[in-house]
Amino acid sequence: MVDLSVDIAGMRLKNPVMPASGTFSEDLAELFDIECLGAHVTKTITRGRRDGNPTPRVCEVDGSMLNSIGIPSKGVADFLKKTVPFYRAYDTPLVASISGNTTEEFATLCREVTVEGVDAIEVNVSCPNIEEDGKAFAIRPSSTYAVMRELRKATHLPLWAKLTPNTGETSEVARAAEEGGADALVVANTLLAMAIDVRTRRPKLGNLMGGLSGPSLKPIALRMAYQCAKATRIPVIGCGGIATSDDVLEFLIAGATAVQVGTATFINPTAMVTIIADLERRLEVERIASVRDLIGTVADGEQKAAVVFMEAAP
Amino acid sequence: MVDLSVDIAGMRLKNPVMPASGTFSEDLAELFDIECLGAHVTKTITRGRRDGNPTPRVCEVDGSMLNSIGIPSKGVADFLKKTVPFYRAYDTPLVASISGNTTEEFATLCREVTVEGVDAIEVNVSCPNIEEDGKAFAIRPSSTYAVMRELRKATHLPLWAKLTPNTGETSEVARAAEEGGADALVVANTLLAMAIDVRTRRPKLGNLMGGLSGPSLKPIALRMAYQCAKATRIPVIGCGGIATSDDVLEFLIAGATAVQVGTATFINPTAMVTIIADLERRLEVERIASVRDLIGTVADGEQKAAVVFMEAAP
Amino acid sequence: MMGTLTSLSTVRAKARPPSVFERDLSVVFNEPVNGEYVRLALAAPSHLLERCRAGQFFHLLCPASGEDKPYLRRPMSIYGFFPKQGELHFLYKVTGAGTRALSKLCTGDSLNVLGPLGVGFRIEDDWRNLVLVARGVGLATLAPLALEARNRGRHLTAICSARSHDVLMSLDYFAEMGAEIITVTDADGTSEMGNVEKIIKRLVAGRGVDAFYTCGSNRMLTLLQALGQRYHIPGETALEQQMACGLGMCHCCVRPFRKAGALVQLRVCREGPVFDLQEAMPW
Amino acid sequence: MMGTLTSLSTVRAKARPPSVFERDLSVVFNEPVNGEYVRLALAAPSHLLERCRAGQFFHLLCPASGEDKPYLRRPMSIYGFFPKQGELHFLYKVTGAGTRALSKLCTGDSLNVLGPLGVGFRIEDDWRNLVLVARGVGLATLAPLALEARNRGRHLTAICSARSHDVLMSLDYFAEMGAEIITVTDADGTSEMGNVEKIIKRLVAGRGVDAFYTCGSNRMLTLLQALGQRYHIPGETALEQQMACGLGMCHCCVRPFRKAGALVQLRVCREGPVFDLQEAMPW
Ligand SMILES: Cc1cc2nc3c(=O)[nH]c(=O)nc-3n(C[C@H](O)[C@H](O)[C@H](O)COP(=O)(O)OP(=O)(O)OC[C@H]3O[C@@H](n4cnc5c(N)ncnc54)[C@H](O)[C@@H]3O)c2cc1C
Ligand SMILES: Cc1cc2nc3c(=O)[nH]c(=O)nc-3n(C[C@H](O)[C@H](O)[C@H](O)COP(=O)(O)OP(=O)(O)OC[C@H]3O[C@@H](n4cnc5c(N)ncnc54)[C@H](O)[C@@H]3O)c2cc1C
Ligand SMILES: Cc1cc2nc3c(=O)[nH]c(=O)nc-3n(C[C@H](O)[C@H](O)[C@H](O)COP(=O)(O)O)c2cc1C
Ligand SMILES: Cc1cc2nc3c(=O)[nH]c(=O)nc-3n(C[C@H](O)[C@H](O)[C@H](O)COP(=O)(O)O)c2cc1C
Ligand code: FES
Ligand code: FES
Repeated sequence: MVDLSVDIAGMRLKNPVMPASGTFSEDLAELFDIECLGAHVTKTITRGRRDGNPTPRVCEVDGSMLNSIGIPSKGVADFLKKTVPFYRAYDTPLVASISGNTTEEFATLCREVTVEGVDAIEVNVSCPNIEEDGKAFAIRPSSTYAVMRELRKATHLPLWAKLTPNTGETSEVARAAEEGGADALVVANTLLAMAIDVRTRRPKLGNLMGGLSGPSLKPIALRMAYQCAKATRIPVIGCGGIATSDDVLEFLIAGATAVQVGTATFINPTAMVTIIADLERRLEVERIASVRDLIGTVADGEQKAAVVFMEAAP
Repeated sequence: MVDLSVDIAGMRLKNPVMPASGTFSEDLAELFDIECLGAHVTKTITRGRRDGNPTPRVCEVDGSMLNSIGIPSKGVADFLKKTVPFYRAYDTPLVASISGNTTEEFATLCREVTVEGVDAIEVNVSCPNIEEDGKAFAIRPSSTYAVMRELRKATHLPLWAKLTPNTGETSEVARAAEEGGADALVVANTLLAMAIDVRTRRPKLGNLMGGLSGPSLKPIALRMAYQCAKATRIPVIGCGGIATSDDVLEFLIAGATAVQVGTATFINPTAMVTIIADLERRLEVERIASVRDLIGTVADGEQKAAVVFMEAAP
Repeated sequence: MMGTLTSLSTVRAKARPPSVFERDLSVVFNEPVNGEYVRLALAAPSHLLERCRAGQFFHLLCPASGEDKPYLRRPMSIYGFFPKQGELHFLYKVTGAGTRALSKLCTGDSLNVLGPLGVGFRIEDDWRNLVLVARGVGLATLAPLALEARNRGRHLTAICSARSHDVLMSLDYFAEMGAEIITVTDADGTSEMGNVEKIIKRLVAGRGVDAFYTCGSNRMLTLLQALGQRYHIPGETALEQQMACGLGMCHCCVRPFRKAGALVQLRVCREGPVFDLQEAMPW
Repeated sequence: MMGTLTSLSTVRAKARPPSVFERDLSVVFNEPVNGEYVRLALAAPSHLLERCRAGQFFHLLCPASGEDKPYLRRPMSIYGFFPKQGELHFLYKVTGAGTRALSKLCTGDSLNVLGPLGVGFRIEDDWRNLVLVARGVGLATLAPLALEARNRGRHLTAICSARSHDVLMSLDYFAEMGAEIITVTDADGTSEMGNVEKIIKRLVAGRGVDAFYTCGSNRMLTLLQALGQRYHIPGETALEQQMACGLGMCHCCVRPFRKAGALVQLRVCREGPVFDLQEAMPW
């Protein structure tokens, strides 16, 4: 028997595989017993109601997808009334993903979702900070630190900061999140991208731009997960293009403690079930007692010293 | 007859298709007559000799590739003695790509390659700036502006600034390059990424990290090309994952004036020849008189006003 | 975490058997119907077929084929479900990478399907006389309604519209199901809205109409909405939208609907693809 | 731009006919040789085959197949080139996505190849007695040397090493080319370096050796380097490296070589894949 369990900032997960925010909901319980997952992560909510972006909200690009959903939300009241009770039927920890456009709104929501039944809060700091120039909090270390510090005051629950790949300062942002009080980092959200229908000359997304997710994102998210694991002492949860147990191993070896599976679930709704089973089998075959023995075991030898330099000169 | 010619800062190209730096060399002339290309762009050189990075320098990722060549260079003397004369046998304009780790070194090299036979200089500002923290010049607007201003003083030739996707401030960096004196923008270089062999637990690249290029990069580079075209008044040369005439149309419609083809040439060495022929046929069929009629014709309607906001909330 | 505390008060979704299936099914045939449309039959187990309803859809994992490498699944209406023969049918138009790849499937090949998904057509107990108005690929979605109508002993009139007679599909299918068929075409000039309106008014005046069904044409939708309001006849329409998950998780597939004076965004894959005729918005 | 000025002084590369071909070739056969290796024959035009030399390679665009979607081309040594039959042969080991996809090709399928690429083996005019030492997939690279040796009337001794007799390949091929064959295996204990050294020393003492050739084994390379230095026998080795372009453009495929006391980086695809025995570095 191999041990798949991992520890994220004091929270024990029975295995390191959980869904990514926005790619999972109660609906998936119609396909399989979602109790098998390491955690349940809900779609990001905002305090008030929001409709989200114009359609089309999704388009396909070479082997991956773009989305511009735009965080439609029924608001915090609906979340507390319907979503939290649904997941209380499960032993699996519940992670609530939240977002806000100002620090105050963000912190208030953080306080509001600090309720029984919620085990950790994932803060989607990849959303725009309208108090500055509209760029996402997590694009800059300074705004990351500022918002995390306020969120930290708002809850006693573990805080997971979800970072964005739309930055040139991944390590610095990771450190700022840690210093601001994050208990873990989720690495990463989607990458800003675009596609145009050359026949109609119209953007393929109603919102003009959207976020790239799926296999194309994997090597970028893996690089970020590695950087974050090196830059901080808090656990990193890898996310981006993960679709197989090999992908999970790659992230664990790079330094991630757990992973989130997003787009792969759209292609194979039972992807996470398969991944967990394959992971267990792989560890048995390779006689690895615990999945924790893999974390951060990348043979980066002499190379790791030069990471910053490398960042700039591929 | 359709007109494929475009104008980049006063330089007439017979068509908008040219190779991307580092993915083209004299060797390709063994396969087809490279006179058919819009321009010839050489591999980035540094002033002195450099060996480049440890091997393996390339690996495959899902439908794309990573490289960590690291700008090996025979130095400027060899470039002037061998490379420039080779291309003087062609009428096609020659674009010399250069790089330096300090502003001074960069500017000196810029002066040195300002010779007869070189028609424009592409400045690879995606290389590390060792005078600051080792991050690429083009990650921040301030360092982009600073280096461009010095390069501008060093030459009378058109200066093309080649930007990096490893930034959260594409529009700002583009504007900084324009203000610093760039005559055109090449958008973009490779995106920092990583891959690990899960069997050996070793990074797949000898340099640990490397740059993502190929189809996965396309939606990101397209978004950047659109942002740069909106943010500045200088021509944008799109680059990233372009492999077909449809890809070229997508970039032109997004606002690019010309394009560079990189990795696609590794897969199909005659890709550029095919693209140019297909482009001509497409224009004929759709009765578009000039390729210039396509530039920036994306139907972005009311959406474009909200670009900054969108950047952060896919 | 709080499991023991709350499991008494909430019915755990996990206790229920799966109501949606993800399965590899084998191709029975995959044959062109005319130059544009292809009919695909898959061998399916009866427990899956028994869950199918007219108006529901499956999300198909189209395999890569040559240059075509579709990534996302493709939504496709159930064209027919036959528990006795053990067959699930689709009728699709070859438009892009996904359907092109689909059209390359040969007998015996396997295809991964996810479904049945979404909410199908309603047939209220007192709806005796049904009228469907279909055009183009909308036929694929409406056809199984004829099957259900027959099974439940309702009278169905199918008004089938097309560019010309040779691309009019499914007439045999409707005939077999005992539906009354009225064909209109662009070639004849019979498909224009004024004429269709006349035909429907005649039906209303004749045996009467208890419900309208439509799919695939904006102009038909607008016409039926007007006639429905005028004669107080309820109805339903099936709608399309780009999808990612097909299961209700991603919120990609929303469309706006008029509900109690306000516009609400509903998911085509979950609250639809069949919606109330009057609540739907022309696009 | 400066064309008119300079075109007189420089020979334009574009004036020359292409020396490298990118072509779709059709599969004649693609058959397993043993559990690990597959032999592939492609129908090729003679003008292409006439440009081939032993030691050169082709860059193959392996088609997607099922889950395997190789993106980059895969380098593969020429195993045989037969202008009269119009065939180009490869011998490959199934290792990953690319070669797995390759192994699925059927007779009549088409495969896009790029080549011939790189620099092949030298056979100087005064090299009469050639010795090749091959192991594993190195055989694929060295085999056509036997063809060239026969064509040029040289004597070739092929020392073939393998795990066991049943995975020893190409013996027939060598025999057909009139080569003298010496086999050594791990199973027999004959493949260890001490024994191979003894065999080579016997050849040196006997009819003499004018050149060594090897590929695919670090230990063999080291041994031949030592023997070459001791007896002043020149030699060549073929090397491998990860490649992208295969044409010399990308500088992915470099390896370090000893040249005039310094280490220089040379491109395996361009300056190689065949290099001077003494300049090569064991890896
Ligand atoms: C509920 C539902 C039922 C449908 N039933 C049928 C049917 O029975 N027969 C039929 O021929 N078609 C049907 N369609 C449309 C069908 O899904 C599209 O034609 C198909 O997805 C096109 O895929 P493609 O790769 O060939 O085309 P592409 O244009 O290359 O597709 C690109 C992307 O756009 C999406 N897309 C393109 N057209 C549509 C569309 N009309 N609706 C939703 N997404 C689209 C694709 O799924 C894909 O993600 C239905 C759509 C929906 C939403
Ligand atoms: C000049 C040259 C000649 C060769 N000749 C032969 C031959 O005749 N027969 C034969 O079986 N093999 C030969 N090889 C090795 C062959 O190229 C690899 O086995 C093959 O590329 C593996 O691809 P894959 O997708 O099956 O394996 P994967 O391991 O999935 O390949 C992943 C990537 O690594 C590269 N790669 C893997 N192994 C090697 C290698 N040894 N050398 C270079 N790149 C590699 C692949 O090209 C691909 O880009 C040769 C290599 C070179 C450089
Ligand atoms: C349709 C869709 C909706 C998403 N919604 C959210 C969201 O609400 N909050 C969030 O933090 N991330 C959201 N994401 C990002 C994912 O959680 C994940 O970070 C990203 O998709 C990368 O992982 P993947 O490649 O496995 O999908 C969404 C992604 C997709 C594709
Ligand atoms: C092997 C390789 C080497 C490269 N070398 C350089 C270089 O020397 N200078 C440079 O500016 N860009 C270099 N690039 C980046 C390309 O010019 C191009 O910006 C990038 O690959 C994206 O385009 P693509 O997806 O079409 O390849 C290199 C890319 C590759 C793949
Ligand atoms: S397609 Fe995902 S919610 Fe409808
Ligand atoms: S593979 Fe590109 S230079 Fe050798």
